[in-house]
Parts: sequence; C-alpha cells; structure tokens
Amino acid sequence: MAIKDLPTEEYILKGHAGCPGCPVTIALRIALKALGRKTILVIPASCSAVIQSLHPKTSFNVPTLNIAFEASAAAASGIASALKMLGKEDIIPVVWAGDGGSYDIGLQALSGALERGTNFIYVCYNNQMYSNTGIQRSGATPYGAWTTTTWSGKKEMEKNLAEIVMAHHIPYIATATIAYPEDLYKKMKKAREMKGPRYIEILCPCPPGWRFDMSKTVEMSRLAVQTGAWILYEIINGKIEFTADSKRLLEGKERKPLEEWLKMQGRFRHLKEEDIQKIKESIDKKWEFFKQMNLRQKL
Amino acid sequence: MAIKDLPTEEYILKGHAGCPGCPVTIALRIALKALGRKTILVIPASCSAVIQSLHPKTSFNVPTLNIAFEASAAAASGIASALKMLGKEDIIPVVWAGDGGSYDIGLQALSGALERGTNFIYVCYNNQMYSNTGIQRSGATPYGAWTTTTWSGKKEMEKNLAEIVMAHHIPYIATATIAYPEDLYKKMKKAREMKGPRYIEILCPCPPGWRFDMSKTVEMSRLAVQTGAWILYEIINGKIEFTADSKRLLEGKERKPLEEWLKMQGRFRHLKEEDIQKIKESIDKKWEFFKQMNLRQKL
Amino acid sequence: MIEKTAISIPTEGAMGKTGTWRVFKPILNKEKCVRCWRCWVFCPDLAISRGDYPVIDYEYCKGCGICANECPTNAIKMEREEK
Amino acid sequence: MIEKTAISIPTEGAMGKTGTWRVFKPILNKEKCVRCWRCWVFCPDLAISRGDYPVIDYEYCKGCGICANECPTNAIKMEREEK
Amino acid sequence: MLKEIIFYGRGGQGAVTAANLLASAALKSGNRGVQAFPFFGAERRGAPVKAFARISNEEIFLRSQIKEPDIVVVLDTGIMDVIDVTAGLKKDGIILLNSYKKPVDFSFPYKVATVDATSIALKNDIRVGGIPVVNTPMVGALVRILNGVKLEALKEAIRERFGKIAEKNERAVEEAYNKVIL
Amino acid sequence: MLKEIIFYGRGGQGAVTAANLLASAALKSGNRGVQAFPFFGAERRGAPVKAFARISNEEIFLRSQIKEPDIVVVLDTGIMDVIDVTAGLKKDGIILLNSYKKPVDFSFPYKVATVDATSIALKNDIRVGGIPVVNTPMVGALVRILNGVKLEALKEAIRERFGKIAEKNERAVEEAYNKVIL
Amino acid sequence: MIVVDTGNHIAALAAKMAKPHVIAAYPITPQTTVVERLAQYVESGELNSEFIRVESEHSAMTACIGAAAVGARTFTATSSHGLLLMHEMLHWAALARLPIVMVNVNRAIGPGWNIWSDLNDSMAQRDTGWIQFYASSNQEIFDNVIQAYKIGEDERIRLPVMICYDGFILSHTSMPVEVPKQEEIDDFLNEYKSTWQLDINNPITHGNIVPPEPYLEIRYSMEKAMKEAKKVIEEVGEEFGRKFGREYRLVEEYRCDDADYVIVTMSALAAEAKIAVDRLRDKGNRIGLIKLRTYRPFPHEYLKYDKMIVIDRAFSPGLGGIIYSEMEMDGKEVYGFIAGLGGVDINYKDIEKMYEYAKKGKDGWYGIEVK
Amino acid sequence: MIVVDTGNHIAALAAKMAKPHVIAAYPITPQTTVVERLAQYVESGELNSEFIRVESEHSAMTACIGAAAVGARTFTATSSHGLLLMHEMLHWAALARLPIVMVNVNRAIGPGWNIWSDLNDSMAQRDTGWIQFYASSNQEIFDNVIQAYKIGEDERIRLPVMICYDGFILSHTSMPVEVPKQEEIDDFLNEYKSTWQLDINNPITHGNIVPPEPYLEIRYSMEKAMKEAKKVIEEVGEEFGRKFGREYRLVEEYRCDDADYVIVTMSALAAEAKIAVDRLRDKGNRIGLIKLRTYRPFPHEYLKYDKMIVIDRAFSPGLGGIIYSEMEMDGKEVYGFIAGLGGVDINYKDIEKMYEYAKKGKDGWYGIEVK
Ligand SMILES: Cc1ncc(C[n+]2csc(CCOP(=O)(O)OP(=O)(O)O)c2C)c(N)n1
Ligand SMILES: Cc1ncc(C[n+]2csc(CCOP(=O)(O)OP(=O)(O)O)c2C)c(N)n1
Ligand code: SF4
Ligand code: SF4
Ligand code: SF4
Ligand code: SF4
Ligand code: SF4
Ligand code: SF4
Ligand SMILES: [Mg+2]
Ligand SMILES: [Mg+2]
Repeated sequence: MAIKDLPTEEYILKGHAGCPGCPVTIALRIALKALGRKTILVIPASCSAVIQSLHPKTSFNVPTLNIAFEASAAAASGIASALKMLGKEDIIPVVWAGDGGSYDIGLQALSGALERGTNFIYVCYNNQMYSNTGIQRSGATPYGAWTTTTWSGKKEMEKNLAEIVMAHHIPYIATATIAYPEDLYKKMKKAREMKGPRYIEILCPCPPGWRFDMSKTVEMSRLAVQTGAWILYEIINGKIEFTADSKRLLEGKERKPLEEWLKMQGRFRHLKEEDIQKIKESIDKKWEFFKQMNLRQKL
Repeated sequence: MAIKDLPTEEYILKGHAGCPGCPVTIALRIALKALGRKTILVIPASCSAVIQSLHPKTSFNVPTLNIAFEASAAAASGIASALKMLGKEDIIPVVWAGDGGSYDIGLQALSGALERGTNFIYVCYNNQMYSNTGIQRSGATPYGAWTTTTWSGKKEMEKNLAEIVMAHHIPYIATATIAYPEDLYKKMKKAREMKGPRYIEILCPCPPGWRFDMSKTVEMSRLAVQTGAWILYEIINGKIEFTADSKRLLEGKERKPLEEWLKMQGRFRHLKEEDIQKIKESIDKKWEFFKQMNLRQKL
Repeated sequence: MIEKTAISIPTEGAMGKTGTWRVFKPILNKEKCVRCWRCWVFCPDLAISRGDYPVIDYEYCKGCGICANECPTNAIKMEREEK
Repeated sequence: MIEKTAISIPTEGAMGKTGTWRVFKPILNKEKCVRCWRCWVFCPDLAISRGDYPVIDYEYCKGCGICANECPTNAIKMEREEK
Repeated sequence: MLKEIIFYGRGGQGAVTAANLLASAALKSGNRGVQAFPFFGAERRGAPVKAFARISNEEIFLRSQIKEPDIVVVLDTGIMDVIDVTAGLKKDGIILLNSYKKPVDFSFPYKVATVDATSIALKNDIRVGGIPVVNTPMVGALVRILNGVKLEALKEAIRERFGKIAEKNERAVEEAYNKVIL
Repeated sequence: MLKEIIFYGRGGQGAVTAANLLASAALKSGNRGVQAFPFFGAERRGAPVKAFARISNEEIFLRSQIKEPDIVVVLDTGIMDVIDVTAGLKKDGIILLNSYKKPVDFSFPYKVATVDATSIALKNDIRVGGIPVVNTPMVGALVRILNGVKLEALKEAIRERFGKIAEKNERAVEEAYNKVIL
Repeated sequence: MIVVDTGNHIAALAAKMAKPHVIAAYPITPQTTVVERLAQYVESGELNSEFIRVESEHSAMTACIGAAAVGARTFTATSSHGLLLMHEMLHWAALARLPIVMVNVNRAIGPGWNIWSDLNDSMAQRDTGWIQFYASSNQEIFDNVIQAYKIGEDERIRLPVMICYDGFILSHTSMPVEVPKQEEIDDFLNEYKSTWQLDINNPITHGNIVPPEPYLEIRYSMEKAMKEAKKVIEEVGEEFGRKFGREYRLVEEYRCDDADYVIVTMSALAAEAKIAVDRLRDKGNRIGLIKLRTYRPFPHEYLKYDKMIVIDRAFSPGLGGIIYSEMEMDGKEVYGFIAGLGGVDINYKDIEKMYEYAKKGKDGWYGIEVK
Repeated sequence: MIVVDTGNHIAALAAKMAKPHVIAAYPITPQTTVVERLAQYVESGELNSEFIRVESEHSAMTACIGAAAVGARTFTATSSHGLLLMHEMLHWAALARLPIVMVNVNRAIGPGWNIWSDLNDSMAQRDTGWIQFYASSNQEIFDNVIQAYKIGEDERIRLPVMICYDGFILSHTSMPVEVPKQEEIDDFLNEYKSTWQLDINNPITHGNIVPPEPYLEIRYSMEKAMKEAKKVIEEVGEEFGRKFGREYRLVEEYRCDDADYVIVTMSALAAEAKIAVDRLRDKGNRIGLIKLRTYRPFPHEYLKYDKMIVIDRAFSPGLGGIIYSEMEMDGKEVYGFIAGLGGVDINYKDIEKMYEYAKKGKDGWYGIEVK
C-alpha cells in the first residue's frame, strides 16, 4: 500500500484548534480514514479535546463524546454495551486518549475494560507528557526529559503501557507513529475488523512539548523509529510481528545514532553523556525483550 | 529454614474479628514476623479492615492506617515521602490490600507508585474475589468461578497482576501462599531488606468465598501450588527463580490433577468438562510463559 | 489530644473472647505430637503458643480445625463443644 | 430538544480561518512535484487536497512547514508571509 | 397489636432467615404489617448475632431497633454465656430456647418454652457442612407460641424460599410446632 | 489615575510577558496599583491573542476584563485583518503599532504611534526559532507614550526577568523608546 | 401482588421492571444485594440487559453516561464512599442531561469505617444537579424507582435521578410491598427516547470547550428543569396514584392541618416520626409532620408553617443541619436537630423528646447538646 | 518586599515559605503554574520538600493524608475536576482531622469543558468538613495560605484548610504583593506538632470500623472545631495584623456603618464590588459591602443587616444561589443574584445594576432573568 492508496475521505474538518504542526491531528486524520464513519470517538481531557474547537462548533465529523480525564475506557464500555442492546454493533467505540489519560489517570478504567473483554478500540496517542496543561511529566515521559514538573530532567524511566496491556492478553496490540501512515492505517484497519479489546499506541512528537521546530513533527517521528527509540510492531492473539523500519532494524539494519534524535529536542538539551548512555541501555533492553519474545515464538 | 525457626514475636493480637479459618490472618501473621515492628501498615477497605476489630480497640499491634478502597498505594507514597523528610527511613510503609483493592479499584494508584519508584512494599493478598462485601467477582476471580455477581460462573479469564507489575520493572516481585510459611517469610524478609517498590502477592483461599470447610484453608493453599494453579516464584531485578513446590514442578515433578483442587470448592461445583479443560489450558499457558522466561534468562 | 478521630488501641480480645464463637474444639494428644509447630504457625487466631508442647488458648480458639487438619500426626482432634 | 447541553455541530472553520495564524507560507513548485502525496497525508490542517497536483488551501494552512519538510523533491518552499 | 421478636443465634445459623420466614408467614396469615431485619453489623461465622421481626395487623411505621421484645428466640443456648438474651424483654415476655431440656430446667423470671431443634434438624437431615441448621424448626416452634401466624402459611413461605430442600424443612417445622414445650 | 492597556499579538509572541514587564516597571516607577493578565483562553502558537495591563496610583480593585482601553498595543499588524483592535478604545485613546510605516500612513480615527519593533528585534538578535520577538521593544515604545512609567524601571524589570538575555533586550527597549514615532 | 422483601431486593425488582438497557455497578455495603440480585436477573435471563461489572464506582457512573449518551436507559446503585467516588461524574451526568436512575443506600462516611445509615453521603451531592428522592418504606423505594424513570426522562426535565434510602434500616429490612404487573409498568413508563445522542448519521460532538455565555445558558437550563421538575414530579405522582392507587407529591403531609408545630424530616426517620406525631396528638399536642419526599428540587413551598422542627440526619460542618440550613426562615420559628449520624438508632421516643425541647426553645445535636 | 506576580506564583511562594515536608499535586488548568513553580523550588533546592508527582488528584489528596498521618506538614493545589475527583478524600482528610492546606483555583465544571472561573467546584465541597477561605487579591492569597497553616494546625481545630481563588482572574493576573521575610514567617508559624500520628512506639490503628455512638462523637468533634475555628481565625488574623500590618477577620466590612443595603459576596467579585459601592455612594446611595473571607465556617453573625444583596457565583440546582440559601433570613430582606457562572465577566457596572434591581424588589439569574 502506498500513500496515494489511502482513502481521501476526511472526518476532521479544516480550521480546527490544533497547534500548527500538531502530530495528533495527523494521527487522528489517518486513523479515521481506516475506522470510517461508523465510529464513535470517546475523548478524555487532552489536547484532542481542544483541537475540536469551541462549542457550538466542532471540527470532528464523527460522533464524539468528551469525557472526564480518567474515565474514557469506562465510557466506551457503556457505549459498547448500549450499542449491543440497541442492535448497533456495526458501530465501534474508539477511545482516543493521550498518554496522561492512559498511562496515569486513565489506566484503571483501561485495565478494567480490557479484563471485561469490552468490544472497543483504545488508542493512546503518546506525546510523552501532559501537553494540554502545558508540558508536565507523565508516566510516559522518558528518562531525562525536561518538563515543567521535571525541570532538571525526569528521574525515572518511563512506564511501558503496551507491555502492561500485553499482560492483559487481548486480541490485538500494536504500536505506530505518524511518519509511517500506511503502517498506521493498516493497523487501524486490522483492529477495526476484529472483536474484543484492541489497543494501539501512536507516538506523537509534539513541537511545543519536545521543543523542536514545528516543521519537524514527521521527521522526529521517523527518527524515533530509525534510532530504535520507538519500535513498531503488532501482536495478534499473542503473536508478535515487527513492521516497517522496525522490522528492518530487527533484521539487522543498523539503527541511526540515538543522539540524532535527542539533539533535535530542546527537552533533552541538558542531558549528560551518562544520561544518554542510560537511555541507550534502556532502549537496548527493550529491543532485547522484544527480540526474545519474537524468538520464543519461533521456538 | 524450618517452621520452628520462625520468630515467635506476634504483631496481631488474639481475639480479632477474622472468620474462623481465615487465610488472611495467617498470611499477615507470618508477614509481620518478617517485617518486624518498624512497619506501618496501610489497609484499604477489605476483610483486613474488618479483622482489626471495632474502634476503640484494634487487634493489630503495628501502626495501621486504614484508607479508602482505591487509595492505598497513594497513601503509602505520602508516608514514604514523609518518613524520608522526617529522617525515619528505617520504617517501611507496607500496603496490605486485597485483590479487589489491587487488581481493580486500586490498580492505578499502585501503578503510579511503582512508576515513581516509591520506597515501599505492596502486598496483595489474593482471595480471588471481594470477600468483605460478600463474594463478588474481582479481576482476580478465575474463569468459571461462581460469585454473587457471576452466578453461572465468571465468563472472563482472570487478570494477572503480577505480570502487570513485571511490566513496571521494579526491583522485587514475588508470589507466595500460606501453606508455605517459610517461603512466605523468606520472601517478606528479602523484600524488607531492599529499597524501592517491592510487590508480593499471596494466594489466600477463603472458606466462605470459595465454599470449602474452614479447616481446609491451608490444604486448599497447598493444593493450589501442587496442582500448578498457583505458581511460587520471585523476580529480583528481572531475574526469576521458582521456589518451594513450584520449583519441583518446574524441575519435572508431576502436577497433581487440577480436579483435586477444583472439586473441593463449592464455587466450581457447576463447572462442565470443557470449562475445566479451558482452565487447564490457561494454567498450561501460564507455566509455558514462566518457563520461557526462566529459559530466556539462562540463554 | 482534643480532636476526636477514629483512633484505636491495640487490645487483646478486641472482639471479646472469641472462643465463644467455637462449635468444635481442638483437643491435643501430646503423645502423638512431634512438635513440628505446624499447628502453631497456621492458627489464624494465635490460639496456639509454643510451650514444651503446643498450648491451646480456648478463650480465643474459634474452632476452625486447621490445626487438626494440618497436624501431620493427627495429634489434634476436633470435638463437639459441650455447653 | 428542550434541554441545553454542550452539543456542537461539525463546521468547517470552527476556529475561524486559521490561515491567519500563519507566519510562513508554503509555495508549491509544480515542476518539481512528483505527486507522491506526502504533503497531503502529513498536513495536520487538511490544507492540501489532491487535485492533479497538490492544492493548498491558504484559508486554513497554518504554515507549519511540514509539507515542505517532508517533500522528497523540495517542491514546496516556505516563504515569509507578506501582510 | 404489635408483636416484637428478637432471634439470637450465631453467624451462619440463619437467624435472619428465620425472621424473614416468620414475616412472610405472618403476612400470609393476614397481618398487614410485617418486618424482618438483621442486627446491622458485620457478622462472622460462629459469632453471636441477632435478628428482629415485627408483626402487626396495621402498617408498621417503626424503623428503629427492637429494644423491648415480646418474645426472644434463642437458636443456640451457648451464646447465653456471652449475651443477656432477656435484656429489655417485656414483663410478660416469652423466651423460646433451642434445648432438649424442659422449661422448668431454666430459672428465668419469664415464661420459657423449649424445643429440641437440633435433634429435629439432625433427624430431618437439615445441615450445612455437617452442622445442624436449626432456624426452620425454631420458627415452627415460634408459630405455635405466637397468635396470628398460621403453620400452613409458614410452610408456604418455606416452599417459596427453599425450592428443593423445602420438604424436609416443612417436616421439621411441623415437628417443632408439635413438640415445643410451653 | 487609571490607565488600561490591551496588547494584541499572536500566540508565542509574548504579549503576556509584555503586559507583565509593563506592570513591574510601573510598580518600580511608583504606581501602587498594577495588574497584568492574559485574555483567559487556550492560546495556540500563531493564533491571535490579547493581554491586559492596568496602572494606577491607587490600589486596583477591578477584577473584570478591560473593555475600554486607553491604549492598544499591536505587536503584529497582521492580526488587524481578523480583529478590530480599536474596539472599545477610548475617544482620546492611542494605538501603538509595530510597523516600519509612519502614523500618518494609518487612517484610524485615533492617535497612532508606530515603532519598527521587528527591525529592532532582528538588529538586537532577539529571536526564538528564527522568528523575531517583538514584545520587549514594544514595551519600550509604550513607556515613552505612557506617563508615569520610567524607562530605567523597565530595564530593571527586564534584568530581573530575563537573566543572561536581558542585555540585548535592554538595548532593544532603549532603541524603541527613542525611535517610536508619535 | 404483595411481596415481602428487603429494600435492596425491592429496588432491584423495580429496576428490573423498568427494563434498563445497561446496568453498571460496583458492590459496596449495604448496597451489595441490589447488584447481586440484578446480576442474577440478567444471568437467569429474566432481564434482558447488559450488566457491566465495572472496576470502580467512578467507572460505574461513567459507563452509565456512555450508555445513556447513545440513547440507552440505564441503572446503577451505590452507597457512601462509592457515591463520593462518583462525585465528579454526578456533576457530569447532570450537566450532560442524561436521565440515569441510581439508587443510593445511605451510609455514613469514613474514617473510621461505618456501615450504618446517615444521609451525609447523598446530601453532600446536593449541588450536583441530580433530582433526589428519599424513601421511608420499601414500597416507596419501589414506587420512586419506577417514577424516577418517568420524571428524569420527561422532555421537560432530562436530569438524572437518585433514589436514596437508609442502609440496613430499609436496605436489609423485609417489608410488604405491592408490586404491579409488568404490563402495567410498561404501560406507565413509555419507551425512552433520548433527545440528544451520539449518532453516526448526525455526528455531533458533546462536551467540547464551551465559552462563558453559552455555559451560563446550559447551567440556567438545568435550573429551569429543576423548577419544572416540581410540576412534573407531582404530575407523575398523580398519574401513578391513578394507576396504582398510591399518589405522590413533593412532600407527604401528615396531620398538619391544625398543627401548631410541624416536624420536617425525611427518609426512614419520617416513618418513625409518624408514630411520634400520633402519640403526641394522643396526649393533646397539635403537631404534624412533613416528610420531604423530594429533597432536590427543594420543596420550599410546602414548608410554610409558623413553627417547624427540622430533624437532620446529616450536617454541614461549619454550618449545621443541612435541611435546616436550607429552610427559608423569614418570620418563622424553626428548631433544628441533628440526630442519628453514623447509624445511631433514633426512635419515636427520641422524636417526642425533640418536640419537648423545641417547645422549650432548645435545639441542637440530639444526644449531645440536648439529650 | 513587594513582588508583582500572578496569584498562582504567589500561592506557590506562600506554600514554599510555610515549608511543607511533602507536596503532592497533579496539574490542571488553571492551577498548573502553582505546581510547576513548586516543582522548580524543590528541584532548585530552594525548598527542602518531597514533591510527589502523583497520577491523579485522588492520589494527591491521599498522599497528603498519608504524609500528614505520620506527622508531616503538607500542601497541594488543584482546581475544578481535580477537586471533584478528590471529593471522597476531602471528607477523609477532615474526618481524620489532618490539617492539610490546599489551594483550589476556582474553575467551572464540565461538560462542556470550561476553564474559566466560577465557584461551583469548591462550594460543592461545602459539606466535606474543610475550612474554606476565598481570596479577592493576590495579597490575600499569600496571607491566607500562611494563616491556613496556623489555623488548621491549631490544637483547637485540626482541620484541613482550602484557600480558593478565581481561575485566571487571580490565578493568572499579576498584582503587587507584600512578601514578609522568611524569618518572620518562621516566627509566625510554629513548628507543626501533630496530635495523633502513626508511630512505631505507640502502634495505634486509625480508621477501623467505628460503631454508631463513637462515630457521632467524632462528627460532633468536627462541628465543635468548626465553631472554635471562628474564634481562632480571628485570633490568628489579628496576630497576623500585628506582625504584618494586615489584619483579617471572618469577613471584611466595607462602608457598612450607615448602610441601608449591604452587598454580600466573596472572591474576586468582592473586590470589584468595592468599586460599585464607592460609585453608588458617590451618587448618594447608602450601601456597603460584606466580603466573606471565610465561607466555612459560615459567618452568620456578620450577616445581620436588614437589607442584603447576595451575589453568588455558584448555585445548587433545585435550590438556588448557595450563599443566598445559607443566609438566615428571619425578618430580613435578602435579594439573591446568580452571576458570572462559567467565567462570564462581571464588572462594577453589573453590580450597580443588581443594586438597582434589588431596590425594585427583583432578583434572580443576572443576565437572564434580570438583565
Ligand atoms: C481530573 C482531572 N485532572 C486534571 C485535569 C487537567 N488536564 C486536562 S488535559 C491534561 C493532560 C493531558 O495529557 P495527555 O493525556 O497526555 O494528553 P495531551 O494533552 O498530551 O494530548 C490534564 C492534566 C482534568 N481535566 N481532569
Ligand atoms: C469506593 C468504595 N467502593 C466500594 C467499597 C466497598 N468495599 C469494601 S471492601 C470491598 C471488597 C474488597 O475486596 P478485596 O480488595 O478483594 O478484599 P477482601 O474483602 O477480599 O479481603 C468492597 C467492594 C468501598 N469501601 N469503597
Ligand atoms: S501541544 Fe502538541 S499535541 Fe497538543 S495540540 Fe499542540 S502540537 Fe498538538
Ligand atoms: S471472608 Fe475470607 S478472607 Fe474475609 S475474613 Fe472471612 S475467611 Fe478471611
Ligand atoms: S502440628 Fe501436630 S505434631 Fe505438629 S506441633 Fe502441632 S500438634 Fe504437634
Ligand atoms: S481450631 Fe483453629 S483457632 Fe483453634 S487452635 Fe486450632 S487452628 Fe487455632
Ligand atoms: S510531497 Fe512534494 S512531491 Fe510529493 S506530492 Fe507533495 S509537493 Fe509533490
Ligand atoms: S504548511 Fe503545514 S498547514 Fe500549511 S499546507 Fe503545509 S503542512 Fe499543511
Ligand atoms: Mg500527552
Ligand atoms: Mg479479595
């Protein structure tokens, strides 16, 4: 599939309230192309709630329920059950939540919905911080990153939500990022066609939050994959497959030096050599984990 | 270490409010022997809150903070930080929470505390249901089990909280159960001597909840291990070791037939052959997962 | 302390003499006892202490029967309480 | 509907003509364009549509420069907006 | 006329069920006002518990606990060591005891009735985990003492509530009704 | 006497900082009452925004927004296409524009002042991400127009706030103060 | 048919007969048996609903909101800390104008844990925009739950409704209840038609950022609905009376006609107070009772007696008894008692004593300040 | 020293100068800059505290409770939905008698999301047992935060204290604030000594099940503390005045002496109202203003004027304006206006209009029912 083959239907309207160069709008635009009109979006407090623009207008062209920050997966549960009772199971509730609303304050509702086998898609668009409130650390903020609540860099390693979700053994899990629109589209489409809980996490480099020029949004996304900092894969019923450039890296292609990615971001400007080393090690570990997982499967 | 070598100090007092044959008191008694008096217990709503007996008396002889159902790990965070500021880091906050308070409503606070690297021990005593409110299903309730909210047996597989915790990559994780008091004691002791977040989950067969005779509490615990339904291990900085009878099973000893364990429990009385098969498969899968993990380490 | 809040003091028998909850009563046969202390370690009610031989505190023993069930030598028997 | 609640209707230009937010302006050089549609797919503001060649909607383009940055042939250039 | 009854027993013995059966039977016997409720606490198996019942020919507006019962029913005399079951009992009140002894063997300053509900339960094979459950025979005996609640109504209540184990309970109730010693 | 000022600009241009600098400088110049606050909204980079400032020799009790300013300051004339910057402006109000043009080139029914803040910013190398930041020179020009706020006080406020980039901003402020055309 | 059952089972029965599409609930003492019973109805097939076994009360309310937002009829039940944990979503449900029906079994708030009845839990939700009913008998629980759907779903209202009743005192007490036939209920409750919902054919957005002026209108619309609710509640109560023989209004007046003093209270205490009134009347006192059936909207119009004795089973620290503090006292003599917190048993004799105190001009915390 | 800074930064500065051991907070607009500034203080070493970056507001309040339960001084800050999510733990903190100090930046409740000021968020917490202050200037924010520690920690009180102020209107507005020296603050605030704490040498249990009677006493003890707080707040306010030149009481009276009408309001509106009073006085009207500084405990004793005009920036659906509804109206003429919800801008001219309406006997929702 090439970019030109992506559907031209749009479910977001021009003139929305996203920042210039916003990754989240790119991600949502592509996701909705795959999800189609029989979609109900559930959106917790986040940049995505703002991007919609102000009442009485909205820039979203699929039915959208805004909901409290910690509650999106629970709202989707209610919608899924109601749709079933009302005979509208062709419609799918899709949570579209930030990393804050997924890794931190929304985790419990998410975990509960997964355990119950809720028939929905949960998308976590991960910009690695609370951007809507002005760049505070989240559970997804990487080690060392500056935010307005970690002035000298975050002291802890990030949580890995996808790994937590794996522990729930759901039918579909995938990671994606905006620089790989066909990959993102295909994963969304695949998820759309399955049943039960499905989880997709999309890395979204955010210019004001990561402190880079707004024209570099897609470039930052691509570099994250090519340096190995973000890994693209999908897990269907427990079976992992690597995709796009991550597959190539797995197959032996060399990762770009991590510094290329770090140095472009103002949030990492203060990092010392040993910090960079620490990040590299943690990335190596992550790859090791996934490689083993891949290997194990082949056994 | 033999039973006779366990300390005779007790931090629970006679005449408490636990049911006759309560597994939770057994577990807590042994745990406190290992934790010692420099312990502050944090207890969410649960049977353990009731076992303490009625105000103005308490049956617990270490300082104990009861806290809201969903909040224990957060309370422990506050305590840990305060102890640090007050120069009392020799004291350890220990959350003692049920499976409901850990798998379900308390999961978010737990995950947050783990991610922040909180210096505490979190114990989930798992009796596989909400027993304090009269036996409702929890995320830990196994497939097929009767509860008062799953009259015909639970339709979903249980969550695996220890696996979720593993995804947080904390220094110490262990499972235990009351029939192996030396094992439980050693793990608690080991946890006590470490720093950072430590997680221990203790299987606690509950006579009224699982519907078996109150004299069989310990027997049910032992059978859970010997049939392979509960696996004893510890994970120190990512490295897994199997312990007690689980180690023997791993090393090739034969598991007792699962039916021995299931049949003794009223909650499983209605199970059909295919249900039992399904449970067996899920147990096999769990063993497979851990074996692989063990193997991987050896690579 | 002037303010009242839900503070409780450690007290033996906080729920009273819980021995009254008992329907069956554990009886030790010292002859059979090998002092393995399983009965001691598993008693949920701290009703067995470690003397020369196990000492059962009937004021607090709730009669669950775990000690009897776990005793490797059947040194403890549960008998119907006579009242 | 009698009750008032926060219901909003899909509207193009809900935040107004967001082209006014722009400081730099993307200019397409058709000659260089190979119609790979990367500019189209990555535009966060739906400001590029797929005609024969990319068509930029200056009423809504916020001037982020992603299209220019991602164009494999440098067919798009960002120029300072003159007002 | 309002009758207030307290049932004393142990957690697990079914004192609350006894009160409920009585209430249902009383309604079926034509009483407009009936109530049954537990003492509001967290009960554990084996621990002393109580339950309440009220019967009246008018609607009952009382929502408070029973402090001065007309009748107390003791499912397990063992608990009399710990609890004063006569507390608040009206001067002309009655104590109904589960005992193989005779009323004269007890020295309460009240009217006493006894019934050997344990034996009746064992005989009719009403047990849970090997332990005899005495709540139904005790209600059977109680109905005998009370005015205005019919044995047949009690049996009907039992049939509605117990399904397949109703029959043996009905037998036990009848037996207790007949055997109670006043 | 109360002076009310509205700053118009774009998200990211520092209109709020301008208002804050003015308030600090005004206090240092001996005004007891000063206020600075943004228009209360979620601003995005590039989108039109406004900020408010009040200066008075007495304590200010006003907590409402400024509807009828004495002065409006426009950091980016581009937004005048979208926003009526003269809305509510008092009859004898002043408009201060960031423009290389002369006041006479504008046909507002108000007093107009201009300063080429963009050039001043570029010249003094005040930029973020390559884009000139005009807020400090605009406040420099404003101080010239306003009575009761001293240039020296503004420079001090800049030093307190900006640390190592204070110096070039001070230079820019001084230049704008001198170059504003009334 | 007359059924003898506990308040909780009766609530579950009423909910079942209202046929909600979605039930989402989390157990908590003393509400638990409501949830258990409903789970049983659903699993046995007696009730065709989706039962969501959520992981917390916050999620229970949110799931109801989600379901209601696509047009489903919903039910939930909770108590005490569960209700408190829902607080944010209670506001949400009301502002979203979703006619969710919830049962709250009143229970005191911790710490220390206290499972007995007082009304602080639900009265602390008095500003959330929910219509609140308080029941004093199991019959009222049944009737209120049924009427709640009709009232909340009325086009003039569209507000969520909370039916409150005392933990244990009603929740665990069996009493006779007259239960109508299913067809009669079906007939009384029309099918629910939501006025707004998420619909792929009309893709609205709900809840994005609302600027001040429209926000004010949304708020005012709630207030109008609450005002309207007074009318609708009485209309529905009257229709209920016509159909089922039990008529309801905002309040129940008992022997007030020639009364010198009127007791004002609600929940189970109001039933007990009837006995006190009867006994006091027997002794020659001219006393009556107003039982607040509805606490939100607050039925000021019925509280116009010269001398009133308010008994609150809840209080606002730093203010006083809650009903008491909301009374319009212009020119009236009002005595306020706070009684029965944390499940302290209050009987008719206590209420008679309060009357005696009031006559002497005394009021306050019953059992402490006055005893 | 005079500092010009935003309400949020001033709140952070005051918190820093009170030297809490533990801060636990979660960001939310418009509180965010309080948290950011505190994080900066801690990371730069200016403040020696543990800063817990919790994962939700429920946990923020709980972490403060945990810390306070071992004897630490604590601070947190929140707003709107964050405050609502804390609701359960607000009750908890108060019943546990832990003198936690919290700043709440008032913001309207959703849906739809609205980030502007109204007081519904904190006023809906009026039954939780927290002492509540409302500030009308940044100076008051500073002074209230400092005094909050002294008041809450007073042995006669031991209650948590919430300092509320309008989002944006104060939180993001820079104003001059007189800031004392650290030594002066240290001297004013004594070291905190908790009266109960978890202590391995005295291993008490806190919060296990409490039967009805002792529960009632625990509740009553809160109420006594609230009553006592009226005295303590004025004592502390007076001492503050002696030390720092700004004296505080439960309310601030402005030109009330000979007033025919007195406006009653609080928060930023009360500052704006001064202008209205001055202007109306200039035109010959005898009008005054009472600004409620303390809303809990509620200062009834100061609200004894014959004609009062209450302006509420919050309302209880089905009841009305909240301050209005809590007034004791016996024999008084009280006019109630609801105004400024969701951040609708209210200025002195609007307040003058309300006065004109009140004179004509009209009141209600300003801008809708009366405009
Ligand atoms: C209960 C509650 N707490 C806090 C907030 C404030 N808040 C709104 S969005 C947000 C951050 C969202 O972060 P994330 O989920 O990562 O989404 P992003 O803004 O990055 O898109 C916060 C803290 C809120 N709305 N509700
Ligand atoms: C917010 C809230 N919801 C519900 C409850 C009621 N509740 C108390 S304990 C409990 C179940 C506890 O289950 P678990 O954590 O497994 O402990 P266990 O009782 O099995 O020991 C529930 C549902 C509560 N106290 N607070
Ligand atoms: S802050 Fe980042 S994620 Fe949020 S709208 Fe702006 S660019 Fe998008
Ligand atoms: S219900 Fe089970 S876990 Fe709870 S006290 Fe009883 S035996 Fe222990
Ligand atoms: S378990 Fe048996 S053998 Fe062992 S100490 Fe006890 S009584 Fe003796
Ligand atoms: S019967 Fe149970 S309680 Fe009694 S001594 Fe044995 S183990 Fe302990
Ligand atoms: S990215 Fe460049 S080459 Fe590709 S379509 Fe756009 S302008 Fe043409
Ligand atoms: S500059 Fe940005 S907004 Fe404008 S067309 Fe290019 S990508 Fe789209
Ligand atoms: Mg984010
Ligand atoms: Mg459990």
